Amino acid sequence: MTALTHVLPYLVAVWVFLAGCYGLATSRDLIHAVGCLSVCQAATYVLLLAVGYRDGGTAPVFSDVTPGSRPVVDPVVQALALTDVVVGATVTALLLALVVQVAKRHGTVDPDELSELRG
Amino acid sequence: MHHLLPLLVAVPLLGAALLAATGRHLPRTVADGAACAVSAGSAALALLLLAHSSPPLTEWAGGWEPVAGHSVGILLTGDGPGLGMAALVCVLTLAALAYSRRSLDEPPHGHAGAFPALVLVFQAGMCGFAIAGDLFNAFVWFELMSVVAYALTGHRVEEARAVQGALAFAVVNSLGAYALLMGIALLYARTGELALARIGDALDAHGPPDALVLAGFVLVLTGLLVKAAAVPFQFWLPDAHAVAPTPVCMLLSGVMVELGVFGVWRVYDTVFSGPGGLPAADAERVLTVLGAATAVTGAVMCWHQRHIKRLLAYSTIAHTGLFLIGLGTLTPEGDDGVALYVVGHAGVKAALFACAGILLDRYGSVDEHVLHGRARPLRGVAVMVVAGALGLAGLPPFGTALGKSFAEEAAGGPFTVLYVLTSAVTAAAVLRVAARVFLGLGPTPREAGGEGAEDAYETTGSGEEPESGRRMARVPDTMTAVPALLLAGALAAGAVPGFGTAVARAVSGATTAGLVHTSVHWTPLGVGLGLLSSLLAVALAAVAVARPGRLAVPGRALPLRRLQSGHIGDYVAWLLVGTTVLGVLALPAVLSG
Amino acid sequence: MNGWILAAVLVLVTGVGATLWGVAGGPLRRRATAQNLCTALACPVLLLLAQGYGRPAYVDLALVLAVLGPVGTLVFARLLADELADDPPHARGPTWTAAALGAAVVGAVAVATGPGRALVKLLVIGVLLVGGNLIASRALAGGMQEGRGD
Amino acid sequence: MTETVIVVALLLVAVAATAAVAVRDPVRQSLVLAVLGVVLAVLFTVLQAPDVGLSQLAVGSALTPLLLLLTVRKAKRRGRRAERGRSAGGDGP
Amino acid sequence: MRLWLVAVGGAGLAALLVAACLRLPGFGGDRHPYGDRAVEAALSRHTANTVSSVTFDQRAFDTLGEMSILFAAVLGSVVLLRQTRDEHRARPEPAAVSRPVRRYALLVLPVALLTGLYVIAHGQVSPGGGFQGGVVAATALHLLYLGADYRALERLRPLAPYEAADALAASSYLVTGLAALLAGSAFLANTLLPYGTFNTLASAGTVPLLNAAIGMEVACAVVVLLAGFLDQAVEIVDEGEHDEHAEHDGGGKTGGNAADGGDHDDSGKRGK
Repeated sequence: MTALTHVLPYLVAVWVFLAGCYGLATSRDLIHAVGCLSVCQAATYVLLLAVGYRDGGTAPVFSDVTPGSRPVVDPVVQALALTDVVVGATVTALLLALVVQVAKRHGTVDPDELSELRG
Repeated sequence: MHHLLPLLVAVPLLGAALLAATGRHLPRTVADGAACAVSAGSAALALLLLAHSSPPLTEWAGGWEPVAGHSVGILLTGDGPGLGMAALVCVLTLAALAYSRRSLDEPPHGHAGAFPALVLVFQAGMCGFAIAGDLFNAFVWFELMSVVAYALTGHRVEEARAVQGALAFAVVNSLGAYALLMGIALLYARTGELALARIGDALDAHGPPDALVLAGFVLVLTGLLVKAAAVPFQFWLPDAHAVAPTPVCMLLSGVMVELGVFGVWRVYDTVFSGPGGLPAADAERVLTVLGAATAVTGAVMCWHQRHIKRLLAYSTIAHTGLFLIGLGTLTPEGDDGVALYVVGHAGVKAALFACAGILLDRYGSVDEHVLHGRARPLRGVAVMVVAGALGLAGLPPFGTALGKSFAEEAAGGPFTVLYVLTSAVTAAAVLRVAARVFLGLGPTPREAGGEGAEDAYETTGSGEEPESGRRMARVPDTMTAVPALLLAGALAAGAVPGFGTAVARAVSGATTAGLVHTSVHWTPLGVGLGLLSSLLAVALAAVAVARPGRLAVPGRALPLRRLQSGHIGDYVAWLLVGTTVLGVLALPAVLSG
Repeated sequence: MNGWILAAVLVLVTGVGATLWGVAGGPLRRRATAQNLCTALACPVLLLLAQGYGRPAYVDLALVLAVLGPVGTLVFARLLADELADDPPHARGPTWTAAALGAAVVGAVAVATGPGRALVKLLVIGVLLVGGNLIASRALAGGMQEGRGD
Repeated sequence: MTETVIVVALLLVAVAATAAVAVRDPVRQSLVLAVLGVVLAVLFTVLQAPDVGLSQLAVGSALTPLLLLLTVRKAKRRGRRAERGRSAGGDGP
Repeated sequence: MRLWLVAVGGAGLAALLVAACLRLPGFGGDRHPYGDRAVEAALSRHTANTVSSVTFDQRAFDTLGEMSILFAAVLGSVVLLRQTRDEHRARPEPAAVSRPVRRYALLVLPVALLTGLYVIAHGQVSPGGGFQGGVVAATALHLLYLGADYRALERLRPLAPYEAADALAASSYLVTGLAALLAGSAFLANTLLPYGTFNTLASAGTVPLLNAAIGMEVACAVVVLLAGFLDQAVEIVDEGEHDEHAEHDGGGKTGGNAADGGDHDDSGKRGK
């Protein structure tokens, strides 16, 4: 049990990242591709938070526990991840805005039909 | 003095925020003028800080000075290379803003401040990346400059190609950024630190490199090399640079791509160069192999383009390859040479893009065949394009020539040949364009319309819309003055005695703490090689113009051109392959360790 | 051993796992219903976890989910109204089960908390959770538009 | 017990992410992504990161699906129009 | 060809990452030097929520960057989703939403807004903060679109002030940072205000200020962002699209004359 659980979170992060990459590479729809990109992004959060976890720890928020009474997990990775979640959503929105324009100008959101830029 | 470092970021950001807040009510000239003033102010600040950068400035953001060697704050590093890049960014942004005042279409109603504000945020992001001394902070600014670059690339939303190129750019670079973040997480797991120097120390304390260090190295490098457009991560670059508005192209090709190279240098030098990082031999292998592949690919593709902006984009790829080879020597001479080369290249490439922009605005096309002989009246622009081409070739006394001679001497052996050939081929392509477009030399291409007869794997330049909204009757003075000044700057970088040595001192102040001083000056061999590649470029261009059939064999480069398919899925697949290649190239470090 | 967390695991495995299975395949109506049920079930899970870890501060998560979960479902109901109108989902059984579960969990946690400000917050969550999900599921079933509702 | 709940949440995230990639239709994918967001929030909670979980809930439950669906709606309308134009013109490839 | 590339690249990357995972310190390990230092630093500044302390105090410079990304993404989306020359606006038909849904929306709207504000305000004490609360508050506003119709939302949401407030919130973050610099300390240093009493709203020095600035920025940013998408999806149509547009928008219609062509607004409301 423990041998597996000690690497399982990292493996899940890797799996999610690779799955997102696969979806992105084989996507037939740009909106779907943007969704896959946000899956890749979720993998980075999972990895970051898994790295910061401490056995038996609790959140480093001392509104309802006394400081020092319980071990706490790493707050730094949480800060890194939490800003990135919201920012990631707005970046997704920017990508979707580009997709909207692609749909308008090309009349399709299938990457296979976009063949203007090559060579 | 060191307290002023964060202002490099804060000033342009504040300018952008105020412009965005008031942009709705400002007339366009005021908005543009304000943006130029902010950009000029931060350029002055960057130069001032650069003058005081020896010994390197360090600043802990938020005043979190280290206690017992450890801090919880963010380190900003104001050393020679960092501040030098920041100064380059500021100067080039100023040039781009000055150029865009007359070139861009009237902004949509109510968005007068949006374009200059975005450019200022772009500047802030690039400056922040240049002075970041903290891995996650570097990631944040990296992401900021990427996000702004996507928006700026797709700025001309009426154009089908612009939005497609911007989307490919955005998807590939976002994925690269996530790879970088994964790498940061892995390194944090091992070391528990985020400041670059601390990570390096902690890796050294841990012992010889293992699979974790390798993966961290590969992932971090993937993110940075995507930005630097190294093979096989380069596919997004021509798609994006060919369609972005001209002032944005100047920034993208002039400094943003080079910042990727700078990031590789910074990260390797501070994090992975110790005993716990990657041995020098492996880093050398990774950088030189990728650099050589990039240089060759860029040069070949550059030669086969007829879309002028795309041609320039490929020449940027070729030169990035040369930068990577120079860095791959891991010697102070290589670093100095590349630093100077980057400065010279920024001036030359931005000037060339500006000239291409003039063509687009004046004639509504950037296709070499369509424009054949049509630009005869633009003599001044013709002189600038030829000068820029010779600058790319490395004709002394351009700054590119001085930097190149140093880098190629440091690389030595077969790489010298590669340097000469790559710079000659990219310059020859530009000279060919100049001869055909401005002088009307050579036979008129048969299918001047550019439609129908083109082979399937070609992007013509005839579908572009002038950025000014309509074709200009005459070229405004600012649009010609900007490239002229940029070229003059590139020339001065090589011609002004002492500039090269100053650059070298700034670089060595960061790497060897000023212990090793290399003096950079012209050597007979360097001048000779520079002249050789210029002559080669002229000869190649002459043959290409006189006998178009002889050199432009479309069949031979077709497999390479087919790879550039314009398909986002392909680009992502190549990105995955690229990480694997990086891993394989660096693998011996782990196996031996 | 912590009973609250055990309960959370049970709800997570049976409830959320089932909705995940539901959303991954099948016709659109099944997926939309599963999405609605997922938020309805995750909210009690968060409450149970907050109680299990002994961290009343975690209750804020449940509050936000109780507010925004039904909003998310309304988004789907509104923007997919055309598709869903042809084939409206009816899932009274699971919906009422989820609502009952939510009410039960809120009740249990409320008893454990005792009177005070925290209790008020819990009750607000309970009302929002149960009411929101019933409304959302009704909207999915065609109740979004005037005249078409049941 | 805390370990079990972490493992369960991790597996749910892995399954949800796989489903989000495997579902190719963007409308259905946005439904799966909404569920993925909620499951991720639960995972973040059990990893003792309530701040991140709150972020994820705020973004994943309503905002992202709304953006995705609005994009789909706009793109679909365009696509249908282009299709009609092509069939009406008769000279499509 | 692409599948082969994905297979090769994916396998290589997977092997590399799995090998790396096996060398990572075990999940739940006890060694977090930076984290432990951050907790101490947060307590020394009377900040109960360590994560907020890291976000808005210790690594506030990072947050400046993240905020700028948000700002740039919104500015970029506004530029990308602008109404182009070949498009015009058509007023959507008012949608008739059934009474329970409408009642629910109008009832929950203030509750959700309050929740958002609560989450922002308690950032330095309990889980939450500007990023999370801002999104909740902005989403709450869009209940008007879901529960009533687009016109109702537009009435409550004149876009110009939101765009300006977005930029001003970003400026105020920067100004707070610069004020510390002018006061003789470092940029974004948390030295301007007293640190207050631990675990109360008035604690942690400038953290609540920066938190509020971010909250406002995020809320306005999301509103502006969604406005761009809603405009595109509901209002902006190009020539020849109008007939089809009518049958689609608003989600549901009671029927009747759908294609009400007389309701164009070519000048664009945003211009005024």
